[in-house]
Amino acid sequence: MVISPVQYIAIPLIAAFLIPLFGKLNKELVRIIPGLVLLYLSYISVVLMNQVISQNTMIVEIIAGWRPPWGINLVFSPFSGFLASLFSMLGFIIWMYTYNFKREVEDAQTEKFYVLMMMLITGTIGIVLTGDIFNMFVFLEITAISAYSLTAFYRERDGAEAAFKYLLVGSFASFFILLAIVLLYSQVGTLNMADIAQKMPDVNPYMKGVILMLFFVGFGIEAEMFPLNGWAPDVYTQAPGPIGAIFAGMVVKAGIYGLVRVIFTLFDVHEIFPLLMIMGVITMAVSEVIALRQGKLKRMLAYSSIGQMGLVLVAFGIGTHEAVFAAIFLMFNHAVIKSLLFLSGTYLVYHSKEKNISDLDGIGKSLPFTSFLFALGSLAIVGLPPFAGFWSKLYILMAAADVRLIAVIAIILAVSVVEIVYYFRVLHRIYFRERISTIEIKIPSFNAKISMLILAIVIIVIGVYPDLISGLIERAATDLLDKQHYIQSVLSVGLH
Amino acid sequence: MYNDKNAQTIVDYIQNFTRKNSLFMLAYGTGCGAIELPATLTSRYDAERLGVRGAATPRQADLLLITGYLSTKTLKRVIRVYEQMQDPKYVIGFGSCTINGGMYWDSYNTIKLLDKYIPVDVYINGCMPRPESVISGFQELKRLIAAGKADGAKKYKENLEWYRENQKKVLKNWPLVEYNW
Amino acid sequence: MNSLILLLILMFGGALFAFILNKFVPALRDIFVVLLMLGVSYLFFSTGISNRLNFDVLGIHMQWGFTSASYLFGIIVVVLGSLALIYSTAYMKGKDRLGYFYMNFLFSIGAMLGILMSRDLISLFFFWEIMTWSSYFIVIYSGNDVDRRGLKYMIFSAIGAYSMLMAIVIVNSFIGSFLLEDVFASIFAIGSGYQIAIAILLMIGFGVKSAMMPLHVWAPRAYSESPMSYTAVFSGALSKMGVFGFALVLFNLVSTQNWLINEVVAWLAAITSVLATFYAVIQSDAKKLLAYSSIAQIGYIIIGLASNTYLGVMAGLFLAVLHAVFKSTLFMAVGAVERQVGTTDMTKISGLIRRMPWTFVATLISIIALAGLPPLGGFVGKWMLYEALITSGHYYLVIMVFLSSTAAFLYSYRILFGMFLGQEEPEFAHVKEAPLSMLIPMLILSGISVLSGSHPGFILEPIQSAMASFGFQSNLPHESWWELTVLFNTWGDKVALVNVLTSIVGVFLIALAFITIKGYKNQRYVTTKDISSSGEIIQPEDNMTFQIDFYKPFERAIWPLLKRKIDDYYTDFGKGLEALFDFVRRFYNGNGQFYAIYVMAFLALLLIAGTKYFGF
Amino acid sequence: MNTILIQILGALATILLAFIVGMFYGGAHRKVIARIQNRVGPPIYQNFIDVLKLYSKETSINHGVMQHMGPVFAITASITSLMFVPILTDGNWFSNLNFSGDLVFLVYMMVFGSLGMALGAGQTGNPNSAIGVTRGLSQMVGYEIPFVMAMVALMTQFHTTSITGMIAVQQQSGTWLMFSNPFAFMAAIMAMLGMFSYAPFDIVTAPAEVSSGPISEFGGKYLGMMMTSGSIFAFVKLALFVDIFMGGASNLVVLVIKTFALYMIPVLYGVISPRYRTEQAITYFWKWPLFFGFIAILYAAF
Repeated sequence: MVISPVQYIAIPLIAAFLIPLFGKLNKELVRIIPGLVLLYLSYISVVLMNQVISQNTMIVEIIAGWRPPWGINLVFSPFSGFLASLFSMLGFIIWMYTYNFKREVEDAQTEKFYVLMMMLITGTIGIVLTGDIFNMFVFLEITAISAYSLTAFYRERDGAEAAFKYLLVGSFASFFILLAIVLLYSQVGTLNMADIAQKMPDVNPYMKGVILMLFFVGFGIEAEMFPLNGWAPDVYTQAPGPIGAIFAGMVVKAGIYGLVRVIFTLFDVHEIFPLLMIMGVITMAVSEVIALRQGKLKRMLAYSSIGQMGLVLVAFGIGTHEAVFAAIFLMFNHAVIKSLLFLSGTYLVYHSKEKNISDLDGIGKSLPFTSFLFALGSLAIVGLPPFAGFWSKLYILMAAADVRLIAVIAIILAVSVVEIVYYFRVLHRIYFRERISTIEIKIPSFNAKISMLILAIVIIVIGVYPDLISGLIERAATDLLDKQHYIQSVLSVGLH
Repeated sequence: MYNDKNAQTIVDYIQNFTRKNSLFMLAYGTGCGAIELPATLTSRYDAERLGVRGAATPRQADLLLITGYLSTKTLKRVIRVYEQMQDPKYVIGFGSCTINGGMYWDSYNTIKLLDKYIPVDVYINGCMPRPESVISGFQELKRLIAAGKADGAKKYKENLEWYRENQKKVLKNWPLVEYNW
Repeated sequence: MNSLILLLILMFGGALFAFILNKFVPALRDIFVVLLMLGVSYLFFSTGISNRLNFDVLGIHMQWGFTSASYLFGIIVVVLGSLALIYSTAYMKGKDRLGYFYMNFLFSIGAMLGILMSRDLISLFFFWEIMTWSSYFIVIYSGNDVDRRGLKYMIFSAIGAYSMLMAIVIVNSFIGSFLLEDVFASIFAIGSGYQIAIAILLMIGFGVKSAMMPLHVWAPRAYSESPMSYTAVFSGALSKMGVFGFALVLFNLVSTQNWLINEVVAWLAAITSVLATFYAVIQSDAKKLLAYSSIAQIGYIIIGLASNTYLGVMAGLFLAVLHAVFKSTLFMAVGAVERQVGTTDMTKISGLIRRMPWTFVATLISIIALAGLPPLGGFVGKWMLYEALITSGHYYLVIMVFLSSTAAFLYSYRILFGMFLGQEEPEFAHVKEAPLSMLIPMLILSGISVLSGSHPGFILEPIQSAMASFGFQSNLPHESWWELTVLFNTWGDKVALVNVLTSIVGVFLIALAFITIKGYKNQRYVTTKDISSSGEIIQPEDNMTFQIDFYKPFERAIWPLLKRKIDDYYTDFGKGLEALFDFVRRFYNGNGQFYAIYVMAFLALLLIAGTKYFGF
Repeated sequence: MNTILIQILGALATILLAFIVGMFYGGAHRKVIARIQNRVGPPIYQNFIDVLKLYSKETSINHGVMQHMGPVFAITASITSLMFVPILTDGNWFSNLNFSGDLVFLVYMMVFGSLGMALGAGQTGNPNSAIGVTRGLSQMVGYEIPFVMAMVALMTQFHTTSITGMIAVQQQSGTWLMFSNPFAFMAAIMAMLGMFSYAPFDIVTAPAEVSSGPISEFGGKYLGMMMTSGSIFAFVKLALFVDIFMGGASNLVVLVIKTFALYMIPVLYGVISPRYRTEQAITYFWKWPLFFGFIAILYAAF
């Protein structure tokens, strides 16, 4: 079988639809097939990334014989490919975690869960890989719909409410993006992103501004930008634990990908960068500050996640090569670390109804392994060496310093202090309080332990030897910033 | 001369000279007699010219001056203080009360004769003795010291059992630790 | 393999291995950590200062290697680390979570070595943070976080570290390199505003670790609540990292014309030392007393460094070494008392001198060194400090130092009296001397204190080469530093230490012999219950020791200074912030409609503002 | 060998001189107080008798080795300080070790004895001793500061920290330092009141309050040694002040005159004063003396 980017979309989608059928054959297959699919995706990620990096090209996959700019195409560039690889590998790890997750209570719903999860992953991968703006909207909708359903997965009142909020705000996002696409199409007459980018200078500046703002708000909602992120904390809290990890690790990243792809490649207007940065700073400051006052673990993680996204936006908003590098590095780090936090945090509050942080008192003795990994994740996310988070934060600061944004540096660091405060408060509770809560604890299953351990090892290895991955990220950053190369690569496929 | 036990060597002579001319006095002011001491020590009679000065604690004192009657309650403190003083040490009984109980002759809880409990080198009688008498008592003590005869402490050590017996007769529940000298 | 990497791998790998070993074979843990540390010490001493290691991470050029300055601090770290670990094997016996403890212990020592071998700012910061969190984990080791001391430590460390990081990235943005030599070489080329900002930010970072006013509020609790075997390292070596950083900043990043920074730092340090001394005086817990005392002592060190004279810097570094020696001895001694008696509250214990004589000897020697009395090493440091300040015209500064060190006599006496002197109580009759593995480190360190008093040359020699690497050239006679026993100031005044020692020891021995032989037969020992008490008869159960409100009159004299603690300001500030945060939190009111309105409003705002400000 | 012997003999002579002078001054102190109180007072040699008697006491009681060593610390400090203070300016008499120490060293050496003594007092377990020690140390913080300020002022004014240097300065200029920097002299003199611990600063050994404080458990030879040490120490302090402020002394007669004149200041100030409370004593030193010290440094520096 020839490996091509189209398999990223096709295989999981097919698998998603076949899962119920296999479920008829054997219950266990329902659980196993997603894993196999994601493993295969990880495999092709490695192959394709290797190809892309070693040959210094990007793979443009034409679907159904329509060449760009007319047909739908998939672009496996260093940046999108990097994210796609990240998503598929992270997806595999999360699948490993979910394999036995809530098996005893949720058996009947397993099929639904995996179908939705596969769709969610497909959607996110689709967003980053597609080279067609309308297609991106479609994948965004796939992602959104499965995300709504997964939010309400437990069929509880709170879950339904969270899903409703998400739906409410998410439909705004869909609407704005669709409107923007329509307006864009009316101006340039094409939906291929490379083509749009090429024709963008011809667009009426006023129209350009309006479209950009619509995209900005639409993707901003998905990217959890302040003040559009009201849905996020509820969703993170109510969705099943591993789904929270997927949200933090993939869905948001896909939203950010959309935002930066639109801003950097399609429009390439530098006037928007300060706005991006300011919104990033506000997002970061507000959400970290709120995270400090949270009493519930998952809400705290959710706000922390939003804060990190704010930091990513700041880095993109600085806009230099170094900053973009830092932003992508942070996206990677955050995906890994926040997944670890969600995965381990889920077990820490497994049976807790309220998921209060105070339920964690003294749990370090009962759940030493999980607590240790949570602690490790906490140290990493606040950017303490020798963990992965340090390097990305350092690079963002360096990038900010290079353009003399001293105030931004100060705010980032002040917010980091806040971050330290609330993470260490949790750690302190985990390790140095007497356990008074009577809530039953849940020992993680073996596969869950392995999946968390993999994430932890990644964090430490990247932290001690960041050069392992910096080459990839460097290429991704170059790719994002080099608009002409993107246009040429995509359109040249069309010309042949 | 060489075999005379009472003869003093030159060292003894110097020692006794210093001892008699430097009396650090711990005045145990139990009764009304304490009022005479300020007069003795201050401008009018000025005992300091004789080398007598007050000492604050028994460790520093050479001379214990007991100025009046001793009840059973104060007796144990006096004994305690006396035993804490370091050799050589002298005791002056001041006023009639220390000699025969004085006006407390019939009292049920005062002791009559101080000498039964601790060795007294010099008594100053009178009720009250005037500062002049006190000074003459000091002089008498100095004379005894010079002659090497103020050996109350030695007597106490030698006859400890007898003193203890007397003390314990009065002091029913014996509060003192046995002294380790 | 390069021995620098080997050093770090041994420390960090050993730390992890100690943790794992504790899970499976707890019996071997103690031996392992001590042997590991001794091995690392050996490796450290065999690693010269010429060894350099260059490599790139993420496109950032880094360099490792010791300079003679960091080597000096490295000696403190490994020697104290080894001794504290030996001490620790007995001190921590029977406590739980020892794997955790030793792992973090070794982590922090490894991180300190890492800091010292860093020749670039990124690895400096990297190891700095490792040191911070590993020490944090030990600070909260003992359990419940009373008044959130651990968190306070972490917050202050984070503030310090991040201001450091800010300075680092700003420096890099100007110079384009993190290497210390590049930074030192071209720092003066950048604008003086940025230059001062960088210096201040870095000094905030180092000031937190060295517990300088007003960044010291974490220190008393953190020092006093971590296990004493670690506090010995914490106060002795870890706080010296701050001093090391100060030295880097003051000598290499602040131009000599910029006397104002030196002056401000020196005055801050002086105020620190005076106030901390006063606080130490009114403490009744031995550990807290020592904690405040540490803060005060580091104040002297920084004054010395900031005086920017040859003698002053030498005094600062000498005091840094010596403070590591005597303060860790004191913490160890207090730890020994804590272990043998169960408390360090001086209002509860007294009269241990005959129960724990060797601990007393170690404490006494260290206290004499601390108080700066001749003929021990503390005097040498103090003398050099005073003379440096006087000869360089810091007239009022020297008064502050004098005030602080005179008031230091008060707490010096307090700690000796509180624990070892006073009434010998029957309830402490069973107390035994600390085990040998706790005594030996204390006595070794006391020996150094003694030796440094008459022959400070053996410490001054490495200090001198350290100062050469800081760019100070000697203007003092230095042919035979090992035998250096005469101290000079720049006016030519001197103290001949051997004469001092001879005089003191000679007179002391003669007088002691005289007083012992004179009347030897009639010399009596009596118990402390047999004291002159105006005739009152003290029963064995009566405790007559005067311990509570020990320095009340002094407290009354200085009460205006003690009225309000700096800590209170921080607490108020923190409360205000939390209230503000709560206010911000109302933005997310949980109502989906509001969120939808936010989205619309935001879009509207963007569309309106976009035309105006973003040029569409 | 010969020089060492001479050195030791010289030291012994100095000690003897200091002891005799100090003892007589102690007697004079008592005599002066007596005369002012309209008494005859003890003979001027009374202190010799007292010390001899104390040494001839038969038993001596201690509570442990630190108490035993307490007076030894005290006398070590006195004698070592004595060794480093120039007694006479002319000739080589009594020069001992005075070229190997300076003022800063002396300031510390003078504290050594009280701290050692405090340790001895501490071991007795007598609460009065501990109270006395805390009073003494607190008071020391009070008077050391103005004293040190005066010293720093002089050091900065004449660019020397050694006492011999100060004497040389005075011999060169022909004026005493008490006139060269009167503010320093004022501060130092007021600090000296505290150093001598006579009334109103006799809070340490206040017999009526804490039954003679630190020394309340010391008797016999211990007390004798402490009195010896005290006499020597008084002489050291006076000689130091004479050296610094009054141009030193060229021969013994001048020395006695100058020291006696200086000695009368605390004595006379004491006899007319009641006793301060500890915090009053501290704040006393931190008012005018501190002010004078401050001015003295300004005066010296500019």
